Amino acid sequence: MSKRRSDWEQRPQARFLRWMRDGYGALDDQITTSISQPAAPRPDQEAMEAHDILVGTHRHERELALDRLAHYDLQNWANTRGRKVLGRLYAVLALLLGLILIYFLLNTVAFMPRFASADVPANNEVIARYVEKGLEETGAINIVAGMILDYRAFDTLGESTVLFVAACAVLILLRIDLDDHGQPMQQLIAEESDDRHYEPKNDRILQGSAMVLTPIILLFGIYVLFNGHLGPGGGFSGGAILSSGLILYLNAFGFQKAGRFFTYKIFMWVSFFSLGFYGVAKAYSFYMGANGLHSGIPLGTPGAILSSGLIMPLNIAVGLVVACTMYIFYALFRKGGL
Amino acid sequence: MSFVKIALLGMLIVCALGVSFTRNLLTSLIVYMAYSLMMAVIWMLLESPDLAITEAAVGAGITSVLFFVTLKKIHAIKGDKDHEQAQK
Amino acid sequence: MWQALYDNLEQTVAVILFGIGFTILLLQRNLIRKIIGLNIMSTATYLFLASMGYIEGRKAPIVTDGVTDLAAYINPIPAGLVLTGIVVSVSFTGIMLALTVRLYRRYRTLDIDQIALLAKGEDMA
Amino acid sequence: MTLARNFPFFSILVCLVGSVVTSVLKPRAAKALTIIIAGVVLVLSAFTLRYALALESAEPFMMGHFPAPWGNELRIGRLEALMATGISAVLFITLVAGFYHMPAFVSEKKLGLYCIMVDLAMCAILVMLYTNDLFTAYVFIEIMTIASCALVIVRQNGHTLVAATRYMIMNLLASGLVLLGISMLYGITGHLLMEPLGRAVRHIVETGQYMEPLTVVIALITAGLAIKSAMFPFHAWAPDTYAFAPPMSSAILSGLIGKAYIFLLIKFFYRVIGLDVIVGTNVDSVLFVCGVSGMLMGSVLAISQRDIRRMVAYSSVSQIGYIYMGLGMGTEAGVAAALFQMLAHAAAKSLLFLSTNELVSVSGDRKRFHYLHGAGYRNPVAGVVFTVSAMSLVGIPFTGGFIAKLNLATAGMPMGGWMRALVLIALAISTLLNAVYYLHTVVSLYRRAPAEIDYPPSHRVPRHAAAALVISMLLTVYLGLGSGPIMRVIEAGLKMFA
Repeated sequence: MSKRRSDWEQRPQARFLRWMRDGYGALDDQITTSISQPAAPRPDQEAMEAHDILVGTHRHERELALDRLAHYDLQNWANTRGRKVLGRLYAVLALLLGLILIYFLLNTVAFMPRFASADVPANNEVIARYVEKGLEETGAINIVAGMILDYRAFDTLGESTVLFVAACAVLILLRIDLDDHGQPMQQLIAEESDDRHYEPKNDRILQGSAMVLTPIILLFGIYVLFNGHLGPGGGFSGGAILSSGLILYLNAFGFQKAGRFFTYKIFMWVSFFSLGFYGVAKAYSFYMGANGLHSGIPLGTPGAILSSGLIMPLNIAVGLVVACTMYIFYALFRKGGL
Repeated sequence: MSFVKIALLGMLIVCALGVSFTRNLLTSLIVYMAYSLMMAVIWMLLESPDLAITEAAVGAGITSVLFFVTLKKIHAIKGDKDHEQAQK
Repeated sequence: MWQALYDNLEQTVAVILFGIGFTILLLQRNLIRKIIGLNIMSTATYLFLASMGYIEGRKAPIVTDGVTDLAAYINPIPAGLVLTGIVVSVSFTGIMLALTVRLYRRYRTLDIDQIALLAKGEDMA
Repeated sequence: MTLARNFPFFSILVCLVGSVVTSVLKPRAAKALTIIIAGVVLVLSAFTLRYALALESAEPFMMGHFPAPWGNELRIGRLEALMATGISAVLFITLVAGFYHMPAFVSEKKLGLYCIMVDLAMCAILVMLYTNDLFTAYVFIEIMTIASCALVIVRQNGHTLVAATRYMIMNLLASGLVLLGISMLYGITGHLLMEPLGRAVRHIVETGQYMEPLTVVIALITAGLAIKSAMFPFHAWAPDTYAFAPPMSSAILSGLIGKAYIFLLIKFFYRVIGLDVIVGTNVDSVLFVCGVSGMLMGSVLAISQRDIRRMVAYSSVSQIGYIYMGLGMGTEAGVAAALFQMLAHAAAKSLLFLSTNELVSVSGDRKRFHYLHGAGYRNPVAGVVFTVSAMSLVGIPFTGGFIAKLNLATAGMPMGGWMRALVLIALAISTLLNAVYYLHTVVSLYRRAPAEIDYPPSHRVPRHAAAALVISMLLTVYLGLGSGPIMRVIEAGLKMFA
C-alpha cells in the first residue's frame, strides 16, 4: 500500500496540488530530500557550509541556502569556458544584427529621394511659407530661429524641459545632500568625491590663460545668445558657450571663487525663472493663437537687436537654462554639488 | 562632389571604427572628440551654421569635458560599498 | 544601386555610422564605450536628417539683404530638428555618465555583465 | 469657442509649469502640489471628455497662430479624452495611495526632485495622448524616458542603478530607431504633422514611388515603440526595473507610461499610415505573434519567480502581450479590445503594485512567498485589494480584465481559421497560467503564518490611502460592470480617429 502511496507522492498531480497548497516550501522539500541523499561532495568550504544548512533547520533558511547554491553554480559557470563560448556567440550575433541593419538601411537609402536636388518631397509648401513669409510673420532674420521659437515653439519648450529633467536626474544621482547645518550627509563619499585636492593649486599657466580667455568666451557667448534671431546661433549654442566659459573659470580658480556667484540656490532660481518665463510667454501666445485673438507682441524692424517679438527674450531664457544645466553637470561630476 | 566632403565623410567612418578598436579608454575618447569636431565641419558644408556652432560648443565641448571628468573620477574613486545609506 | 548610393553619399555614410554605433552599443562591454556608441548612433541620425534639407547651390536660411525668395535658401526644418536633437543627446550622455560613476563607485567595475552578476550575488547574500 | 476646448492645453501647461514651480518648493509642499496638480488634471480631463462626447469629429487645437502643416497642433477627440481621463484618474489614485510610504524608499532631500519627475511624466503622457505632430511626440518620448529613469534611480541602492542602466540603454536605442524612422518619413513626405503626413503616405501608396522606404519606416517606428513598451522579445529590461523601483514608481511606469507609447503607436498606425497599409505590409501579424508569445512566456516566467514583486513585474509583461495581440489582429474590433485592455490593465496593475508593497511592508520587508503567509490577515485592506486586482488580471467575471479578454475573444472570432483558433487557445492557456500564479499567491496570503518567523507589529494603513485603494478597486469593478458605454465611446472614438 505504501509503495502505491509513495509513487503517488512523486506523480506530477500530487506535486502540483501540494505546490498549490503549501507553495514553494513543499517543492523545496522534494528537492532537498533528493539532494541530501547521494549529494556529490563539493570540494570548497562555502558549498559545504551551504550543504549543512540544507539538511538542517527551518524551511526559509533552506530556501535561501538553495538559492545560494544555485548562485554559486552560476558564479562557477560564469568564469568557466562555457561563458567565453557564449560571449563569442553573442558577439557574432550582435555583429550579424548590425550588418543586417546596415544592409536594410542602405537598401532604403538607395530608394530615398536624390540628395541636394530641388524637387525632393521635402521642398514643399511648408518651407515655402517659412522662407517667404518667415521674415514678416516672425520678424527674425535667421529663419531657423524663427521656426524654432515661433512656428514650432512647443518643440523647443519640450526641449528646454528635457534639459531641466536631465539636470534634475543628475542631481538625484550625484548630489551629496547637506543636512541642516551644512555638513554632507554621507561623510565618506563626500570626502572621496570632493576632488579639490586634485585641483591644480594656483597653476600659473592655467590661471593666466583663464584670466585672458574667460572674459572673451563669456562675451562671445553673450553675443551669440543675443544675436540668435539675426545670425546663426541662438539659445542652445549661446548657452553652451557661456557654460564652457564658466567651466574654464571653475577649473582655473576652484570652487571657492566660482561658488561666490554660482550656488545651488541660484541654479534653481535661474532655471525656475527662465523656464517659467518661457512657459508663461508661450502659453500666452498659444492661447491667443488657438482662439484666433491677436497677441499684441510688436515684431519691430527686421535687423534691429530688439526686433522679432518674443524670439530674443526666449533665446535668452533657453540660453540660461542650457548654461545652468551644463555647468551643474560639470560641478556635480567634479564635487557632487555646488 | 567636393573632395573635402568625401574626405571628411571617410574620416568619420574611420573615427567611428577607431573608437571600438582602440584598447585604451582615453584614446577612444580623443578619437570621439575628433569625430564630433569633423561633424561640426560637415554641418558647415551642409549650409547650416546654427548646427555647426551648437555641435562644436556642445558636441565637442561639453560632452567631451563630461567624458574626461568621468574618467578622472573613475581612476580616483575607491568605492562606496560600505557607505551605502541604510535604504531599503 | 551603387550609383544611387554614391548620389546620396551623406545618407549612406549616416546609415553606415548608425550601424557602427548600434554594433558598438551591443558589442562593447565597457559602459563608457557603450555611451560613445549611443552618441555615434544619434549623431548619425542627425546627419541623416540634416542631409534631407540640403539643396545644391543655395545658401543658409538667413535672410541676406531682403531676399526672401524660396530658391535662394535651403530647407530650414531639418536644421531646427537637429538643433533639438543635439541637446537631447547631451542630456542623455550626462545621465548615462552619472550612472557610470555611481555604478563604478558601487561595484568597482565598468563591465555591465560583471555588474549584473555582482548585483545578483549581493541579492543572495 | 467654448472654454472647454482649451482644457487639454491647460492640463499640459499645468503639469509643465507645476513641475518648474515644484523645483523651488520644500519637499513637503512639493508633495502636496503634485497631488493637487494630479487632481486638477483629472478634473480638466473629465471636462474635456464631456466636451469631446458632444463633438462630431475630432477638433484640432492650433498651438500658436499658424495652422496645421506649419505650427504644432493638438487634437481633441473622444478616444484621446477618454484615455486621458482614465490615465489621470489612475495616476491621481496612485499618488494619493502611494505617497505616504515613499519616505521609506526615498531620502527626504530627494523627494522634491522626485515630485518634479512625477509631474513631467504626467505632462509627457498627456502630450503623447493629444499631440498631432510626430517630432513633438519624439521630444516628449525623450522627456518620458529620462523622467522614468529618474523615477527608478531615486531609490539609490545597487539594484536600481543596474536596472536603470539597462533600462536607459534599451530605451535610448529604441528612441534612436524612432528618430531615424521619423527623419526617413520626413525625407519621403516632407511633413511632420499627422494629417498632411497621412495624405502624403496615401499618395506614396498609390504611386508606389517610395514604397521601400515606407515599409522600413513602419518597421523602425514599430520596433522602437515596441521596445519602449516592453513587448515580449524586447522585455528584458522591464522585470528588473519594475521589481527594484519604489512601488509607486513601478506602478506609474508599468501601468501608465507603457500605455502612452502604445497609444502613440495606434495613432501612428491609424492617422499616418492607415490600417489597410499596415495589414498590407503584414506588420500586424508580427505584432500578433509577439503578443501571443508574450502572453504565454510572460506567465510562464511569472510562475517561476520566488519574489512576489518580480512575479508581478513579469505578469505585466504578459498583460502587455494581450494588448499587442489585440493590435496584431489588424481589425477595428481588435484595436478597440486592445484599448479597453490598456484601461483595465492600467487600473489593476498600479493597484497591484501598491497593495503588494503594503503586504510586503507588513511581513517584515521580506518579499519571498514564504514570508507572506498570513499577510492578508495582518493588513486586511491590502489583502482584499490585492485579491480583487489579481481577479481582474486573471479575468474573473465582474472585473475589467474579464471584459477585456471577452472583447479580445469576440474580436478574434471573425478572423480566419488558424488565426481564430490561435487567439482562443492563447487566451485560454494564458488565463489558466495567470490563474495558477495569482491563485497560489492569494492562497499563500490567507494561510496561517508559520510560527518560526517573527513579524513586526502591523502598522495601520492611513485612512486616505485605504480610501484611495478601495476607490481604485471599485474603479476596476466598474470597468467590469459598466463597460458598455466605455466600449461605445472607444468604438466611436476609433471611427473619427483616422
